[in-house]
Amino acid sequence: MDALETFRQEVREWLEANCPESQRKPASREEQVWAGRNQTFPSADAKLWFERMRDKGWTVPDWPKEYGGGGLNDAEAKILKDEMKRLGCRTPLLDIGIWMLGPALLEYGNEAQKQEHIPKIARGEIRWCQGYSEPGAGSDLASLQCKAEDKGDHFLVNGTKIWTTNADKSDWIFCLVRTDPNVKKQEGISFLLIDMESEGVSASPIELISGESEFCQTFFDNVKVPKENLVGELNKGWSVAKALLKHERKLMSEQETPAGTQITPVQAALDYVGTDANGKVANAALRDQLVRHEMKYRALGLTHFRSFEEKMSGAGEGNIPMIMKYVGTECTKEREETLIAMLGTQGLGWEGEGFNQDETLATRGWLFSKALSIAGGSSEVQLNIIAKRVLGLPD
Amino acid sequence: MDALETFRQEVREWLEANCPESQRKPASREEQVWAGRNQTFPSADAKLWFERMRDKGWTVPDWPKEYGGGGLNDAEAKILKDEMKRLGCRTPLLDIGIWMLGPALLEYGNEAQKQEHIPKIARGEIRWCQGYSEPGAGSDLASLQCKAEDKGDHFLVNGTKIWTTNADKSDWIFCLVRTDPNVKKQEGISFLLIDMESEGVSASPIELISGESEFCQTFFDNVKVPKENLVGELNKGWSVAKALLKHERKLMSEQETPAGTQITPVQAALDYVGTDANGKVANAALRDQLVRHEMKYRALGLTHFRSFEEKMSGAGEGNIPMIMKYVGTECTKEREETLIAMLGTQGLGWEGEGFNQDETLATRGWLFSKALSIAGGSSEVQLNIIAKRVLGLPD
Amino acid sequence: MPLVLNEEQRLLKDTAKEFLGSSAPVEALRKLRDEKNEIGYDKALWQQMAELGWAGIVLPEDYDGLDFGFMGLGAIIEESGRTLTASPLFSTVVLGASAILLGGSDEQKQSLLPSVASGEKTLTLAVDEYAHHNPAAIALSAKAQGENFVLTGKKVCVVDGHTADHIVVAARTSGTTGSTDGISLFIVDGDAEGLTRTRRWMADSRAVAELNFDKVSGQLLGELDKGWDILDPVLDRGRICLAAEMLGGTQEIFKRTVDYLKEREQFGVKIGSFQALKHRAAHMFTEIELAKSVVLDAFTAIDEGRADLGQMASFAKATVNDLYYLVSNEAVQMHGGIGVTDELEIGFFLKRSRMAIQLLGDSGFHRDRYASLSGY
Amino acid sequence: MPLVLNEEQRLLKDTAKEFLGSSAPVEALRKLRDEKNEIGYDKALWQQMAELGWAGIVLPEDYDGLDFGFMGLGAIIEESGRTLTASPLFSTVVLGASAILLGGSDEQKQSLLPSVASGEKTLTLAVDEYAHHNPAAIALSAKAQGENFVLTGKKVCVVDGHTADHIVVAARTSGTTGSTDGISLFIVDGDAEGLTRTRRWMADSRAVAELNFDKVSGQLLGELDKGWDILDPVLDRGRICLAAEMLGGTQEIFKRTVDYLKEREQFGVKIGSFQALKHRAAHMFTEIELAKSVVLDAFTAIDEGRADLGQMASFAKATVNDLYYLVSNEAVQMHGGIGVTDELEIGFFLKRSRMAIQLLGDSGFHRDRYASLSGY
Repeated sequence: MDALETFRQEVREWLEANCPESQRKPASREEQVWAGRNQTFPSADAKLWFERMRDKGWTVPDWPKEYGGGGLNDAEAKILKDEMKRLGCRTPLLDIGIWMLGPALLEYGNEAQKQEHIPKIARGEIRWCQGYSEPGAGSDLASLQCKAEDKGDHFLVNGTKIWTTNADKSDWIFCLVRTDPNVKKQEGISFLLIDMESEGVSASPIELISGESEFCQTFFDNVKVPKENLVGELNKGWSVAKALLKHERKLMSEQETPAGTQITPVQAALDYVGTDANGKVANAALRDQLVRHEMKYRALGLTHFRSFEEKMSGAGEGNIPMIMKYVGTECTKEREETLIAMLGTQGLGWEGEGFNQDETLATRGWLFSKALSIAGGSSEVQLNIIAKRVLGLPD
Repeated sequence: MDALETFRQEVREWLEANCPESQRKPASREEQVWAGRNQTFPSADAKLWFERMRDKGWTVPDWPKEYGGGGLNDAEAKILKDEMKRLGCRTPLLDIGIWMLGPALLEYGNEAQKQEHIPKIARGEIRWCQGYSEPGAGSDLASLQCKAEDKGDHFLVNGTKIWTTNADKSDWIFCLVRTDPNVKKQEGISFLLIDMESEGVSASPIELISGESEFCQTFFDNVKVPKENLVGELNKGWSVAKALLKHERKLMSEQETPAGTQITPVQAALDYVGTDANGKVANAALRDQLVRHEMKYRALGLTHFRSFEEKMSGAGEGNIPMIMKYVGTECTKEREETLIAMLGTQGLGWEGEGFNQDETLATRGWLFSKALSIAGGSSEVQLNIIAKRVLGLPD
Repeated sequence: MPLVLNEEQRLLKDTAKEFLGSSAPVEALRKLRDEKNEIGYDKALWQQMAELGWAGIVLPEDYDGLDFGFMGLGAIIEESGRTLTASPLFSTVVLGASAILLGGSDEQKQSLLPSVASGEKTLTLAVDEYAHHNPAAIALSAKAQGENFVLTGKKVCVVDGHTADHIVVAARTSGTTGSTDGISLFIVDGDAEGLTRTRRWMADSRAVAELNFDKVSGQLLGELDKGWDILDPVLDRGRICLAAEMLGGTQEIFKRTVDYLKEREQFGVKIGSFQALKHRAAHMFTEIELAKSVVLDAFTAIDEGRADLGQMASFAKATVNDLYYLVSNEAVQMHGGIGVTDELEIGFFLKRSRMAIQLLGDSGFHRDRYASLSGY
Repeated sequence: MPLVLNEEQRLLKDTAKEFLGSSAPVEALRKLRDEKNEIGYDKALWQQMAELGWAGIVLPEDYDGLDFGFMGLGAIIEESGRTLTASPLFSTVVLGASAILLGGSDEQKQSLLPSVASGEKTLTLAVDEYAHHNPAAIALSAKAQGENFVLTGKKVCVVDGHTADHIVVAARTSGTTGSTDGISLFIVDGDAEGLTRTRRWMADSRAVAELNFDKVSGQLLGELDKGWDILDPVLDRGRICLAAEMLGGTQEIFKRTVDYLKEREQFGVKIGSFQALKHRAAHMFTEIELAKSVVLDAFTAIDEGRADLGQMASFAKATVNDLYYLVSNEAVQMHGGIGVTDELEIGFFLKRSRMAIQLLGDSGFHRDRYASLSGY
């Protein structure tokens, strides 16, 4: 048995022994465990599971051990992921600090910043949010206006950020700010970390078409930010941002049904459309729509896997990561559309009696999914990037 | 009974009395009657029918009587068209002079040009072809290079034209030529009529993917063209061309199955796919493809009709003509694809035994249809035009 | 088959545009939603609509109607699709009154239609029993009891079903679920004993209800077991009118999207200058123009009593279903971030589009039906 | 389920690319077409391919094969799709030899497979009888006569059917047309008495034949009435290999189209700078990447003997059918005028795409099959 197989065996045994039964099925929104100064847990099992994983560094399995990570290499991390999936283990800790800021700090942060922030992220002590987009900017992210003026010992930040996910529940925010308005727009941007408890910071939720309001608009009114919170060089924030965006796109490409409905399109078809004497979904057009989607969805999964294998083996052209934000989010939108089409009018319930939770979650999830191909680099921006970077088409 | 109804009655009676039975079903390619110096007829009936229509001016029903036309107004011309369709009467004479050059000459030609050319078109004495596109120009028509130099009493023409339909069988060609290379590209173009028998003109057929070669490349090598053959003002040929192009697009939007197969997609489905116990086309996906197309095709027909009614009544926004080249050619391509999909492998025969004429015509027609969304302003150019002229989107 | 509106119809359309734009814009629907209005529409507004003659617009003059034809009603409904106006126009005039008119005895017509025309009474039609439209799959049973019938079973997604004064109910009197034979129509009072009506809160904020029948008394409408002959053309009228509403909504969000493309700047230019967006917008425009022709021809099929009414209804509904789906998705995407906020009204259209797609048959249902009616 | 080629497979693919690119480019197919070559492929080329070991690549070593697996064969076939190479590789190795291997007795294998591996003999499989692939709809009958059977009926679109030395024929020995029970497989000699073979000239210039059987003697392959159990996996191998060929063709025309977009100028700029074309090209690229994963997984399903072989075959064929359709149409359109000339090779791919879509099942067939195999 090779080292990886031994590792797999160990992981499997550890998970079997340590993951409480209640943590072995998908978490509804209420059952999720998020980071935070005042962290709360939906259940004792969730707390136990979080603490056990945290103590092994497996909230962030592939981060260095010295900063509270698990120190696993890519292959080991994949094994842990596979084994958790096999057993149905929930993600023990959710935080944008884990998904986005941490990797950026590991690459661009100075030692003091790493020491200060990364272990807290790994241990779920701080909940982070992201301040990139602005009301006027949209896809043209680099045109951002929120400014940070150098005031000697601190920056003075004024402006506003939009689509700051859960800003009203977060402890810190990482932001792109304009530190030089007189140069090419990408060249005057810096990357700042800001404590949301600073004076002058406020966040107000934006209601979405799905009825949710996890996005906020965040305002900065003469906010003083210590100089040590600058990540990377002054006016070089765009490089950090690009690295981070790439990461965000990868995450979004892997995003599952957002609102957590438990019913699949196939199950919905069988239950809500019904089958004919041959066991075929009774409506031929819906059945064809369903199978088209199921193929696309499965192709996407295989392509994720192929990308991993190419990375591991060094084979292939390495283009897959460039397409996955576009393909993944479009496929998720299609999945949600397929699901509500199968559910019929039961997939369009909003609230109140007459609809079970899976049904209303399907409605909400469908509506929420519309944001996926807009946020984090719209599908149009992604296609531009593929045309330019992969196909080499001229500007 | 109003005047139009009386007219309809007369037309109907005349057609019943004068259109030979053999001319009351669609013409195969071999049965078509084309114009030309050395005109030939596939049958005595075809000749009779052509001559009767010619003598009434109904080869060009809405052209002025003084130039050999029928002198009908729009409503009367529509009645004649409807009645011919009702009886299944063939078009008595085919020529690009009728479809394109005639209307342009009526608008832009001087009296001498009208007198010289229009009656000959109406009477089928000259077969025309069109010389617009050039090998390097494509959609960017105005970049044409074929030049006509002013030599005092004549122009000296040098260059080449491509996609000159049936140039090898035509008597005259109308051309766009560059008469001033030193101004904005649209402003140095003139519209010339050239006798194909002039010294220095040659045409060689281009074989298409459909196996046909009705398109030619035409070469001009020091061809002398009399000055009186200039239509419109010198260097103002672009206006004539635009008017003509609009006309060409309208024609292309109305183009029926090009190669003249007699089998419809519905019939093909019934005959080649077969039906189940409920009389439904046996393959659900093919049936769905079929009905989608049939709806699109019918919608197109209704839209043609609506456009006519809007024009007659002065209602509506008059935008329909702007979309019909795009919609019509895309729909025809879809129709051909649908047809061969229904025919299965019998819709992919090329030649030889094993395939009846309808089948091979379907193959050829499918391949030929690919040119429709390229020629006469590609679909991409059409969408640009709609975006700009109809929607008012910025450049 | 006129495919343009005549002068009178155009005037009517202009009036509707003006009235609905000022009296019942999309904000009015937002208000109904935010205050969780149980009725689901504004009764005062409906009175005004009735005073404009809209409640009786297609009814014969004998029943105090204007006998103006469905083409005119369609023009109004198309405008109401632009404003997403909630009113009983569809449930009462298109569905309920059509059923009474096509199937009712003189007495039934006399007793109900004038009060519809005046705006006094509202009606609706109860057909579906599952999450997908399937009018032959009727299980709700009606059994004779003396002069009347008693109905037992369930109906879902009944438009304005919890407020209608009278409900035309499709029930099974013989045969088995799935058969078009053996269906009969009944008129049931909204406040009849044994009838439980529950408003359902849908994503589109419009009122539909679930109705539970426990031995509810109903009055036969039309012939016993032959209800399908009435139901089928009534549903077709409904499908065509719904298609008109959807076409109105589609045009409205398309217009808003094109306006946004002209106004929003990104990367220093108007986003409407990006060719990819231009082509998508231009393509949508062509699809809208095709759909307009189809819907107009479908209305002439009603007004001229054409034999291909069923085909045209399925043609129109399938066409507009797919169109509204496309354009609503593109409208959200092209509006970018603000497109997914509740503040922007595009979301209201997106939600309505999907509900309207489901009501009276999705595209698969109608393509199947169109093909069968066309003999393939 | 490896979704990347291993070192050996990559080498094989490179060899195939080089060999086919120089020995059998698209011009070779044009030549066969223009000279109306009756055979439909170049026999000398096939000998060279056999010498490279391709004829025996998936056969067990016992029969002089290389036992290299379908993943490797797929790599070769994908390359042959880029060059549109005409050869009996598909008919002989993929279809015919698979049938013998999966269904044959030791004697049958011993007598046929080594001569396949050497390139000496060609095989094929005759299944379809109509213009649409439908392997259960077999009417051609086989009746016992002494030791052997006699076959009567017709087969169409038999790949290389007029030249194959032996033909595996699916015939009905019991049951009715449409039933998968009662089908049996037979080996028939190409020159058997009563067999009439007629080459059909198709748009894609590749060789298929119509076979007419008039009491033709055939030798049973596998069990009587249980032929479906062999036929089904043989067809699946065929579908997956055909999908590989189609994927190769798709990538080739996509590459040529992108190259053209970079080189062709219109309105003073490269047409590849037009955003609408960029987005369409980028979208196609993503679809190609997805399809690659599917086809690779389908090959592992063959090589690993996975239970979901049927699903994977339908998944791959349906996916690549739709992809080749899309990309071939776009390739023609984006090449503009020259795209529709016979001079440009794009037309050869367009024609081949449609033929390959029809062979062994169009997308509707395979989506239906995939859904049924998936239980819905």
